[in-house]
Amino acid sequence: MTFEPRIVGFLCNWCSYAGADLAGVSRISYPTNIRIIRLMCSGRVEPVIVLETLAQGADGVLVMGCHIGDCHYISGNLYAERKINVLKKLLARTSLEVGRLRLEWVSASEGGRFAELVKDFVEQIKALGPSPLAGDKPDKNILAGVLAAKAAAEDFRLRLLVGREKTMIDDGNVYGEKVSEEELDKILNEVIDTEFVRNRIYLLVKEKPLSVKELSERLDLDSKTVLRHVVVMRRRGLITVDRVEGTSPLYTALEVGR
Amino acid sequence: MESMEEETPRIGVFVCHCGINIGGVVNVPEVVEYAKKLPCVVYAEENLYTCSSEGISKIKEGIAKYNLNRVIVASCTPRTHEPLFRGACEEAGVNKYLFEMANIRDQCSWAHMHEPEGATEKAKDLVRMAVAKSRLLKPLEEPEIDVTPSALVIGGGISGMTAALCLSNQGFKVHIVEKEPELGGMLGHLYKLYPTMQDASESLNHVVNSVKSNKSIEVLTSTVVKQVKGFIGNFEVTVQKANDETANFEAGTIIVATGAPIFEPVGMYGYGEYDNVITQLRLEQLLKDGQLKKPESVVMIQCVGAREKEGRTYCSRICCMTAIKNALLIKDLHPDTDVYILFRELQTYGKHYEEHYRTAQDKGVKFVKYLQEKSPRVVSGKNGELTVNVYHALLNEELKIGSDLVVLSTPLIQHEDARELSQILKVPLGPDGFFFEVHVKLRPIDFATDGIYVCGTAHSPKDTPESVSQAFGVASRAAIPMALKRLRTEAITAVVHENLCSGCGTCVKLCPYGAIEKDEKGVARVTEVVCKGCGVCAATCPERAIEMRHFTSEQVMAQALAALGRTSA
Amino acid sequence: MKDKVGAVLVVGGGIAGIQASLDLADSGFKVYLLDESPTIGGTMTQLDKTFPTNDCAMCILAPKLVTAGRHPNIELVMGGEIRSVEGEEGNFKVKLIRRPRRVNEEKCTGCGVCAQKCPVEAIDEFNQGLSERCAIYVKYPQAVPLVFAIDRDKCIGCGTCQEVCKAGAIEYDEEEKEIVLNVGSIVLAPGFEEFDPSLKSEYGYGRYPNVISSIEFERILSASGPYGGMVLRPSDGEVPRRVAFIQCVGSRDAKLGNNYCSFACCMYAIKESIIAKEHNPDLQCTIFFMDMRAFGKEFDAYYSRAEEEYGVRFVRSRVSRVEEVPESQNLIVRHVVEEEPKDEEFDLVVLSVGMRPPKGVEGLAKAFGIKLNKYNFCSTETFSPLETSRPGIYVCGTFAAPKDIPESVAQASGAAAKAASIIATERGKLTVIKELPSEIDVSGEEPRIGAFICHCGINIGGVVNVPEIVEYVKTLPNVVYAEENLYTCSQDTQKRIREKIKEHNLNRVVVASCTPRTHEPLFRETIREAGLNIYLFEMSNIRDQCSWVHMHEHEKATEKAKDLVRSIVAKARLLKPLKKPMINVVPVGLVIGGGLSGMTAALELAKQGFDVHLVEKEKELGGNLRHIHYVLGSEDPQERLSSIVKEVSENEKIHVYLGAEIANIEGYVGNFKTTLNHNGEKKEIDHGIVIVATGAIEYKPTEYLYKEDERVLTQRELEERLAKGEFNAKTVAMIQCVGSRNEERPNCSRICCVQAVKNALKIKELSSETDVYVFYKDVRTYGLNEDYYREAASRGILFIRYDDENKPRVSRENGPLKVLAMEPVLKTWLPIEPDLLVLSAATIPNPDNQRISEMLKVPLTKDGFFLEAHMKLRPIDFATEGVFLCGLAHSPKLIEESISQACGAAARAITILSKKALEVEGAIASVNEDLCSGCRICEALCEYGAIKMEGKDGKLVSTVLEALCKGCGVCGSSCPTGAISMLHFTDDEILAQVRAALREKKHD
Amino acid sequence: MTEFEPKIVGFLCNWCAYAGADLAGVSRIQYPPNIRIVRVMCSGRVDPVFILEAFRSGADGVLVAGCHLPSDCHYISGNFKAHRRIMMLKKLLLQFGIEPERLRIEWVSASEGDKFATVIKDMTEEIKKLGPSPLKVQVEGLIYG
Repeated sequence: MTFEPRIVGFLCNWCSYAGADLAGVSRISYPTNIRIIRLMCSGRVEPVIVLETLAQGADGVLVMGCHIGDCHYISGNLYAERKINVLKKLLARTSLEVGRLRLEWVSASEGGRFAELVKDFVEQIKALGPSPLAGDKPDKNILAGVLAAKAAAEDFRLRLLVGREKTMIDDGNVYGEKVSEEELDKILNEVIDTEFVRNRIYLLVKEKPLSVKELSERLDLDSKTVLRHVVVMRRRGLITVDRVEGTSPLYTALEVGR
Repeated sequence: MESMEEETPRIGVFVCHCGINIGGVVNVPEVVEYAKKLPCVVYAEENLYTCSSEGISKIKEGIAKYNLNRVIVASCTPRTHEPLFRGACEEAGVNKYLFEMANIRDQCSWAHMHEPEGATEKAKDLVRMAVAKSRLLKPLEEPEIDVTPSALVIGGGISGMTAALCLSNQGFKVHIVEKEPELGGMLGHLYKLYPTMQDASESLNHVVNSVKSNKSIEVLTSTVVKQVKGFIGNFEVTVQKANDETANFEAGTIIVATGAPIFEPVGMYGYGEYDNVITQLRLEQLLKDGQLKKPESVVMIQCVGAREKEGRTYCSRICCMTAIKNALLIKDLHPDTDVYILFRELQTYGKHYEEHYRTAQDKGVKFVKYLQEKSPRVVSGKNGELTVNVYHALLNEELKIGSDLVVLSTPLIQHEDARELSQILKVPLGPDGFFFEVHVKLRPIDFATDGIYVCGTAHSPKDTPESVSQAFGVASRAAIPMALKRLRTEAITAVVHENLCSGCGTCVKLCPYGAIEKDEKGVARVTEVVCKGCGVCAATCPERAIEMRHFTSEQVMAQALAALGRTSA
Repeated sequence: MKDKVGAVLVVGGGIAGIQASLDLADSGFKVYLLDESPTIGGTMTQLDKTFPTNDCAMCILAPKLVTAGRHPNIELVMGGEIRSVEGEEGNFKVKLIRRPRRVNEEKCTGCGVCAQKCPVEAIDEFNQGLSERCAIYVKYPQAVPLVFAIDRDKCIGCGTCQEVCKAGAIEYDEEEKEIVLNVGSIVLAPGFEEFDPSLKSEYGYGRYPNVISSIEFERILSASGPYGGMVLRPSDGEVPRRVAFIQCVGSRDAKLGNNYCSFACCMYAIKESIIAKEHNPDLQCTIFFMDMRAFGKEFDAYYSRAEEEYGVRFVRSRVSRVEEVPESQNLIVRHVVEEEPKDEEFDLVVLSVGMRPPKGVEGLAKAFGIKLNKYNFCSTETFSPLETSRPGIYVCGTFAAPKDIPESVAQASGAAAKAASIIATERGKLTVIKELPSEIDVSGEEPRIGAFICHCGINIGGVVNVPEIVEYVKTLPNVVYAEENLYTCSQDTQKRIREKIKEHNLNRVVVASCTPRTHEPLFRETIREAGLNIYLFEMSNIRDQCSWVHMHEHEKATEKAKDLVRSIVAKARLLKPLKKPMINVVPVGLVIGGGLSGMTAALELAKQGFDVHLVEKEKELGGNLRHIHYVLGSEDPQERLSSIVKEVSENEKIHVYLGAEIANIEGYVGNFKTTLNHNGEKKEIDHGIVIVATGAIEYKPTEYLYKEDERVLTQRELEERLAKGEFNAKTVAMIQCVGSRNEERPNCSRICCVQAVKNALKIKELSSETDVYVFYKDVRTYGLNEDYYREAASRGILFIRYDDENKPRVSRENGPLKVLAMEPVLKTWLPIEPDLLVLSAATIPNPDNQRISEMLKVPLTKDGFFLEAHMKLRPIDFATEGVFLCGLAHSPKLIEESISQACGAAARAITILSKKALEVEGAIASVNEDLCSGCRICEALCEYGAIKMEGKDGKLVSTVLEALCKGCGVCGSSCPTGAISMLHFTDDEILAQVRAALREKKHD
Repeated sequence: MTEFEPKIVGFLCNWCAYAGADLAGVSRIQYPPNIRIVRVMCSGRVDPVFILEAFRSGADGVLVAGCHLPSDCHYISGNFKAHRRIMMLKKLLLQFGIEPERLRIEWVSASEGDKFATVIKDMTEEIKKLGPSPLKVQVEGLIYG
């Protein structure tokens, strides 16, 4: 049996969804693999939902919005772009292929383009093969990564930076200084790195208590860095020392509710 | 949050054949049977055309007969047909936001005409997704608001006054707020208008008098807008007079017509250093007052401080014509005076303008093209006589033009206090500093914020007829909601969970409609009537404290999981 | 001469600066306390415990921080940097700039929401980079002022903190401000900088993660440190088993040019090993040292406890290299034992880093126009240890030379005395006294309680349902008014509280918000301004101890908050107004002892305008100084002595009693009555304070043929001979630690090593061919005196170590003296035949101490020296108010140390003498005489001597000396007949609180 | 069924233990909400009567927390006195039929927020295991009878 990818599409109501309709009206055929979810704006795409969709085994996620400048809500697609950018950065830290997520702009008159993009994306996913998270036996390691990414996408710090990125680049910071894309990108990368690792640590010690050394092996990260994260996480009340075994304190996750 | 008795969802699914449009590809009966097995679905049927009057009555019957509280139609696109089905639900007593649609035609049967099996599977998935969402839907109400039939016009120049007159003629009350002691704006400083060479004061006085004598227009001079609260139909305006006294009034709509001053080119071409280097506006005043002594040689330099590499990169649109007009006026007064116009590109576009240019050439005005990277230099001699050195690209040599009057054509620029006003109104300024419309092509005089409009040179440099046209435009835009008296606004809006909000303000900054503000407790609050329901705030909120009605995270997630054949945790 | 100004600038907000400020402010001067950092507290805040008592540093420091922070006469100038100082003593104009904090100090409530939401993480310097903090931060949770600051280097300017700050305290556009202060004198206490151990590259600091500095280890030990008080190593978070401490890193190091000894490192290394072992008893601690310099009071006892009780291993060896084992990241410590190189493996290496002059010291010296010494510490002289080179500017703490906390504190008080004396005439002119309305009499009134429940922005309100609490409180008995506030501590709420008191005739006020430890004084002030007695206020801590610790349990937290508020309301109903007793002060001092310390203290008191009685049992003034003829340095002690004696004798305010003896002392702070036996007559003196300066004496050895052979002398006798020109010897042997560091007297006499080096150098100066041998256990030429040790060694003076097993043997066979000493390297007995044998005899307590301590009811140490109130932070106070201590009576010390202490004791005394009347705490013990059985249990329990037994109506009853009672309540809870009640914490009040906490129902 | 939620009364000295409890809050260290804190100036102030009254009024546990031995006490030695007293009282409690584990004395310094939280966690756990206090009324007779 050939591999038929399951693709979830998040489409904005005004341009891309209309474009998809137009493809139908024009009887332009494209593969049946996509399942479209209509949103009012591509800016509504919640990173957590995308990551959960991937964690649940979607072979691909396609987000579509209006062309830059065409957004019905003025700037929603610009925010979508930033979110997908962060999602890609997060995915790059998991072992799931970044290529399973794609953002495209389709106008209401681009039925053909829509169909082409779907075709292309289906090909792209077919080339990647089935998601390691699809089916009943998802790859545990990759799943842990994607779940850590999801948890990172729920984190205040990261969301705040993504939410402020555009304002800061457009209007400068509170000191009236210009903030460049590169600078912010650097900060964002740092935050993504730390949040991703910390969430991985959290999920790992949630399963069973682990030492810094064990964590460092699991994460393939030097133990000094792991310890620094552990220190911060302990201070924030995310983890605590479960017991000391030999010379190794074992850490365990604390329940953090909202 | 909505108060609603939690009812168990009872979903009815109506699958449309759309003649053979759907049924010809998708196995509709199979989809119907499939739908019946989905959780909470208590009824499913197929229709030849669900959108026909027969189909509509079937829906209504289904609701009554099976006590449905959710309805799904699987047919074409919600973009065109949702209102119709929503109406049917409403008539049958089901809140219209409890209706959901699965697009199995445009995005399924039509797109996969040669894959009936794949299309049928997809249609089932789409129905399953719709059911997953439908189970979580909540009834919503569309808020309705009254519109105060009065407008605030900020700026008493020709644009503002024109708009005001136009609105008052339609029976609306208008407040004009002008920061200067007199009405008139820039036009009050001009002498003659091109291309008619009509006296500026002549046309202006007429308008000023009409405004002053109009009972439904209240003119507040030496006054500025201090605060604007509220939203379309219900703006609360606070103004401050020169004596610091404040006054409040209500307005249904707001028109920004604050105009634009010219750029003062201090330090350029000896301006500010030599008395006989002046701006076009000053020249215009000298001409108007009859104080221009006969010059021997006048040199006009175009694009001074405009079309720069950085900063004021824009073309000020009116300067070329102004220069030609003033050159002609000088030539008329003193035919033997030499007049040079040093230009980069001559923008004498449109009706009558090119003709003017030709007339000027005929009358001996000399046009010299200069290059931006080799712009002219003004040099002063021992006795104060000026020489303008300009590189002539065609001759490939530097011309030295003796001159006793150098006139600089400078662009219109935004007022210094415009940023403050933009913050008061929560409307944006563009990169050039001018007020920025919501859509350059199709909504050139609207702001994203409903009920606020822009016209005249506040928007960008333009000449009088263009300003007046825009003024008529905004008057007409502003009149619509005021004429309607009541507005229904979006029910699909964002809502903030107060106890999760930390007040970080991210949403406030990113909402292009200014629909989110922080309340006295410092937490975000959505002004529902202003919210357009895009959901960007919800997807961005660092605390995940904002929920989008009708597109809640839970609903969207359920849909996505249903697409994958999984159920939400 | 310009007018004098009654204000003082104190530069440096560490423990020294704080102490100086408190003493000055308490004796009637306006103080500007400046620090570069955004908070006060200095290095001590980073310490975990303190030696030799192992007190928690923060526990003992925090109350001082709070007092300084709230003192009406201390103005904190945070983020200040001095630009220039003009003028002269009595009237300086100090120009400084204040770096922007970007958080409004008035508005910030310290709630910390900003830091929780800040997206930027930065290195936490307070934790020595072992953890992270945000770009908006406070250095540590107990910081004073508790105001956040923005780290502009790290802040990306996203604006989040401003958005989430409900108090509106964030001011991004704050700019550097220039300030000009007009002060009469200046105290410099800028502290020190730790030596940067990466400069000792052979130890691998910075390269090997498991080589850390002692201050980093201090943070690791701290319960509030990065590892939550677990001893872990930074490379992998494992618990180390073997820890090495390497001493003298950056000290006693000629290569680096830091010849001096850093004073505190030996002791802190011992302390850190003890504490580490307390954390983890399996830990093996090894200290690599050159000389163990445990010279302070009770230090040697601590040293031996470390060795014997805790099993800390001490290795006398200089470490040459540290290398990492790459696989394990363990460390090989290469050192030399008996000339043999040895390698030993450790899991963690701690470098005991020395002290350096503070950062930017040259600029500081330039701005103040003062001289620095060759190490860039502040230049001072033996007899003027507190004076800088510019009159009117004084120095204290580690800026003068490396020292430990008690030395700094004593010096700080001393500097305060100096700074005050030149502007004594201006006392009280710039301080503020608040006008208050008279108190409303609420006696006999039914309680009318007003309750104010704080949201604390979202800190409380985000967890606890505050409106629900308010509604609930309204239902409690006697509560007539309740409201919620966004911030109950804000200025406008204070106004509201006052209004509500008037409007509803409230006679009790309850605030449910944060901790009374920081906020009670504010609210007390508020209700007092509205005419209510301050004791009619109570506070419920529903933030620190409720909403913050139950963030995810909204309902339970709300229930708990209700219980807490109900419980405090129950107490509030029983509150009684209390008077703060006022005690008149006799503005006269008594100084016991006319040695250098006593005279110095007396002079300082007199200079500030107080009469002093100076009692000396000998026939002349001068004490031990009479026998000192040289000091290390250029001053002539005898010349100094005569000028001091002259000064004392000529001062009208000083009444000297020579050959006098104290017969009896009665009374208490402010009102002592002392009887003297003077010239066969009894004389009664009334005075407000006592300064004990009874000095100490030289031990008369019984060992080494002393007294048996005239060629055997003590150091003091040698010094006399040298001074008289009677010295004539070709070979001199000196034996150290005679009579000290033995079983009888386990502690070090501190001054003998310096004395030996001094006399040895003098010998070399007089007769360069004379051979001098010094037999020692450890050379303890601490601090800057290390220079002279080095000089002595370079002059060919031989220092030969001995230990207790192989003490030098002295014999006298047929004439010549013979000293046999074990050569530690060669391990052979070395024979020397000296012409003179000089014994460095111990300094032992004055035998009179026992009698005086009984009269004053103050304690002695086991050794017989006086025991101060607190070894670290109250080194010159006694637990008994109004009695102070200085000089050798406290413990052996050098001249400059005695002078500093004497000035300090005077400053402490003046905080009392400068007040006409003392206001004392109202929440104190109170005796119901009818119930008292006279059993004297309370008298024995009270540490402050605040309980006195008195005969009344034929029976013995206890009375509380209000001036002395601190209100701890120990007596009350021990009284078998229940005769003692603790005001403001009465049994009824506490029981009502307990019952109400447990029961919903009203319970009477 | 609702789980047994013990009520614990804590007598904390102002200078160390209370400050440590504050630090737990400042550091946002979470612990169970079962304790109700009564602030006293010194642990030495805690009269045995307070403790017995707390048990009588329905406390399932009583915690006395002060400054570390030997010398952290703000009042020099109040903690020693508290310590002796609590040790005696524990013996007495047994006679009243109260498990001595219901009464605890702990030393918590101003910098031990973490320790404070751990103590509360442990104690709450331990008392949960012990179940509700066996006496709420019968002690009354013993003390006041």
